[in-house]
Amino acid sequence: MASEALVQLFHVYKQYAGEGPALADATLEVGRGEFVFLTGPSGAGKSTLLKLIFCAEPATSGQLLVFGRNVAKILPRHVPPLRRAIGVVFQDFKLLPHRTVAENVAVPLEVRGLAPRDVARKVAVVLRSVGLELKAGKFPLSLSGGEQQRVAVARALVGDPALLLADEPTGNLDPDRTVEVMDLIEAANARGTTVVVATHDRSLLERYQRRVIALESGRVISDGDAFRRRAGS
Amino acid sequence: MASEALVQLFHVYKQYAGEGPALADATLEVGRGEFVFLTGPSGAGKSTLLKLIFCAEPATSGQLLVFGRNVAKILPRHVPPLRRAIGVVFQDFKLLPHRTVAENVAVPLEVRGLAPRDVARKVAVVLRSVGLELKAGKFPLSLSGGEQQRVAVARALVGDPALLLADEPTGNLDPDRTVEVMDLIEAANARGTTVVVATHDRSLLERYQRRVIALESGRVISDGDAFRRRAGS
Amino acid sequence: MVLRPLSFVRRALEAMARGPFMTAVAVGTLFVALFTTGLFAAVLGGAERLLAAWAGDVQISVYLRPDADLPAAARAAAQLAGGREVQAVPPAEALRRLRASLGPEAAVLDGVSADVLPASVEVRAPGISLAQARALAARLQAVPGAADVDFGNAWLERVEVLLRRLRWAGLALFGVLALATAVLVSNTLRLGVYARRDEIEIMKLVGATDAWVEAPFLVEGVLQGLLGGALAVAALLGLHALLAPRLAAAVGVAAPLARAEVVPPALVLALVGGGAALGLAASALAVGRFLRKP
Amino acid sequence: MVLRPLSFVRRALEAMARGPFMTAVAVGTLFVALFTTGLFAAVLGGAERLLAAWAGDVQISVYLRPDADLPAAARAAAQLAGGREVQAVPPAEALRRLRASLGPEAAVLDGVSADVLPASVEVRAPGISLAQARALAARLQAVPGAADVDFGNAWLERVEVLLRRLRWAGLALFGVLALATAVLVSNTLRLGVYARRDEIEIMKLVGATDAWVEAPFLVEGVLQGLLGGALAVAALLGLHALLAPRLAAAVGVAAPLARAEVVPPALVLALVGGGAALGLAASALAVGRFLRKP
Ligand SMILES: Nc1ncnc2c1ncn2[C@@H]1O[C@H](COP(=O)(O)OP(=O)(O)OP(=O)(O)O)[C@@H](O)[C@H]1O
Ligand SMILES: Nc1ncnc2c1ncn2[C@@H]1O[C@H](COP(=O)(O)OP(=O)(O)OP(=O)(O)O)[C@@H](O)[C@H]1O
Ligand SMILES: [Mg+2]
Ligand SMILES: [Mg+2]
Repeated sequence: MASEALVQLFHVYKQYAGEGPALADATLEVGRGEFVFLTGPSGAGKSTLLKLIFCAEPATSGQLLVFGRNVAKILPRHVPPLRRAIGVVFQDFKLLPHRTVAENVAVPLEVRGLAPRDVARKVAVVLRSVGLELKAGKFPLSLSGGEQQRVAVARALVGDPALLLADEPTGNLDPDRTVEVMDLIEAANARGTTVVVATHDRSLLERYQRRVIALESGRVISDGDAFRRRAGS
Repeated sequence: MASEALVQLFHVYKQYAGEGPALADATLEVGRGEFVFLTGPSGAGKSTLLKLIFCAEPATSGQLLVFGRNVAKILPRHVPPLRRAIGVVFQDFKLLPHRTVAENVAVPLEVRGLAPRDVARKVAVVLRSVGLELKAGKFPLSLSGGEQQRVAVARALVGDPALLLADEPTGNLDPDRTVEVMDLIEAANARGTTVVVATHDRSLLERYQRRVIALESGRVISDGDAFRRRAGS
Repeated sequence: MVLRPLSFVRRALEAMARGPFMTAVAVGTLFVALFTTGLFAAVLGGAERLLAAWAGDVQISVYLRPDADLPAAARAAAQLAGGREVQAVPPAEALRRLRASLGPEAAVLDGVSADVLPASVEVRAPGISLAQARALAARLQAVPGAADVDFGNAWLERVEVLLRRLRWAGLALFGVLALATAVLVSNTLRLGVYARRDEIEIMKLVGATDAWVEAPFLVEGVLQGLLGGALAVAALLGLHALLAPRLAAAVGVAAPLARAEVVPPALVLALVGGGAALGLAASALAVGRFLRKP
Repeated sequence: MVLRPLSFVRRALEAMARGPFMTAVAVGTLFVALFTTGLFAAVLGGAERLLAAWAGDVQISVYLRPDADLPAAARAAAQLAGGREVQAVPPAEALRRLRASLGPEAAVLDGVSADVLPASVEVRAPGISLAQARALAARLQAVPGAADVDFGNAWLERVEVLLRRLRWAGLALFGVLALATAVLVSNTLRLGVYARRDEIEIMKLVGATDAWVEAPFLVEGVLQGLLGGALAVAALLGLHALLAPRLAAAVGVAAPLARAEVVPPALVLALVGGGAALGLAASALAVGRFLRKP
């Protein structure tokens, strides 16, 4: 499916001030249209890798190309357009507490300057797809944990991004909801979105036989076309 | 193991303003020393039930006894002593962002007026038990999601509470860490702490054969001594 | 990306409605600060005019040459003084007054004939400023037969010096107050932005440009400034309506207390415009602080 | 539960260290507000004393009876006036001065003999207050042969009225300023607490009592108030040290500009104590708002 590379890392290191390396000598490639799982124990560097990709953190050294652009040397004014092409499900959701669910989901569209009518239509569609059409007018803090997580997923998907980075997008969801959300992400992938999902959930890796990149202590310890390799551990 | 009831609900309803009931006609009992799982789909009312128990929300109707005290009619000044006997792992962690990990974990002890020396000792022990001894001086926002979750678990356990309410305490943990944390909670239970764990993770229910209370749309739909009942669904 | 200026105003209004507490605090702070500054300016100006008016309860004496025609001079003076109270003072009256003013030394005048004193015309001009008094005195030089024009100069000069010093002290204090106002208001708006730094961060993470994030804050700052300034003006006008009649009665002069004098359009403009500028500058500084972070 | 008062101070200091931005804004706001208020008070007091001193560049004339002994009276006056400049004015000198002062009307004095004027003793008392001038004049009644004691009363009375009015205007403005200061400072501290409302909520959720949550905020408010007040006092003293010499030179009187007069201990206490009280009250109000929520 993939030929052109959308994300390329060459010997990327990331060291937070006063810490050991969170990412060490990471080299990998994600092709356009791919669906990749990122796994590894707590603190392995999964979120850090995703943060580097959407320029929330700078790499300490190494080369990191996103959409063919070297983001190690990216100018501040080139960051917003890049981020607008990426949908992110944050591990801690990062919802705006004083905006309704619908307003939260609308932000990526408003940022792009879409007309209010189009925004409303798209938001309604995506909220229905995550089963939150009845919560559109509620505030995030009055939602259950799983509902908040689905709002985060909806916000990431609403703009039909070229690249979707989902950090533990089902950690607060029951098995049925998990399958629903993962099916949504698969559907986006089928429409052409490149997907990277960071997760601990082995059942996901087993159910969706996709390429799995495993990190440990910041290093890529395996990169296989499916879950086979880890099944033994 | 259990005889005396620590938590008793009789026909408890909880309705948030402008919503359908989050909890409807809930009647159940948790005995002293018990270990109970609370499960159910996203939005079923698990977190709401826990919030009622530690008086973060008032019940709309019904009777709710905690430690034999009717918390439906509790005076504001009786709430803090009650909460000090309860350890809570919040679904969204609720860590203080401007305090270090050690300071966060110390709060429940400081609130009790423990001497600084005792506080430091207990904090060090519990942080070691969740594998975060090296992160004691870090701030929560510079931790990975799983590390934050373990800080939340450490804070709940540090005071050796009579009752532990853990809301999805392993949602951000890899399988190995999950087992470690659950073993900690089991150990606390063995020392006499009554435990209620809300979770979606079926593998937990299977691994730890304990009483499982299942909620759906705010109603208790099953209450069994182990996971048997749900295994078929 | 399409920039929609109107959407910024909409977003600013939404933000204000969303955070009524912060909005109230910001507008309240702007109001209090601008009101105090405006009150200070109004009182300063008013006091100066009042003092001038009161000190300038001016009596101008036009001393005539011995050969002058007193009634004719009085008529000319009345014309030149434009309807003010004019009194002809013949030598006998002048002597009487001099005697009264000398007090214990009046004995020197015993046996003095009134004829040695010049006749004069006195013009009373209550409530005019020093400058006006001077101008009027200059005009009165044209009275036929006028030898010398005198307006209670020693006293007036002294008052003038006093007023000048007061004005400087007042202006210096006003400067400090205006500066303090600016600092306090910008501190408050800065805290308001600070409380919303998470929001700023999240919007940037989903692809917002700095300008897109910043614009509503600036609009908000301007709106809050306008609102605070308008409230300050309203309060000043209210206070004026309440106090001016009593004050005028107590002081005995009304003209310098007229609304257009105490709260002149320039002050209204300064308060509303200054409020808006302050709100804008403070917001820009505050948001900049959080935007320019990595 | 053991309450540890010292732990509250420790926690307050920790909180201030943890949020240096908020602390800086709070202390800065208190400083600016208290400094402005204090400056206003100091200038008000200083201006009043200066004006009084300057207006009171008093010259007291003791008119003697015709039979009095001028040199003896002068000696007595010098003693009563306690070392002030005393000048004996014989009738001839008095006539010369009167002539000079009459200006265009001096003609009335032509041919008048000096003997009709009383001799007098003049006491110059630069820089004394009106009250002091009055007291001195009363004492000088005791000069042997004194008929009448006169101190430039007309002018002084007028100045006295002026000063009284200025004082009222100044006090009214000062009241508004102090109130505004209190409002602005409490707004700022309130926003500071607002930014930490999550912290308050979390601490209550893990079992903290209201008092336990509140105490460090109160301590913090007091500490910030003390700090802001101390800084304001320091700034006032610095400004005084800088300006007083120049001002004294410009105005010609130094005594009313002495440090203990301009920044008296009462003002220092009012600023530091007022800052602390303000910090305490504002914090208590602000925390109460968030604690009393369900
Ligand atoms: N503060 C609130 N105000 C209004 N509605 C609320 C509030 N908290 C929860 N709800 C609603 O009550 C219902 C139950 O929420 P609750 O958080 O108890 O679910 P949950 O079982 O914990 O779900 P999850 O597994 O997703 O965390 C949900 O529909 C939620 O939207
Ligand atoms: N902002 C930061 N400052 C300092 N250290 C950080 C920061 N963010 C992450 N770290 C550290 O870097 C390491 C990797 O963190 P990361 O969040 O990438 O882990 P993760 O794989 O996402 O873990 P989890 O599964 O628990 O979310 C951790 O040890 C963490 O403490
Ligand atoms: Mg992570
Ligand atoms: Mg929940």
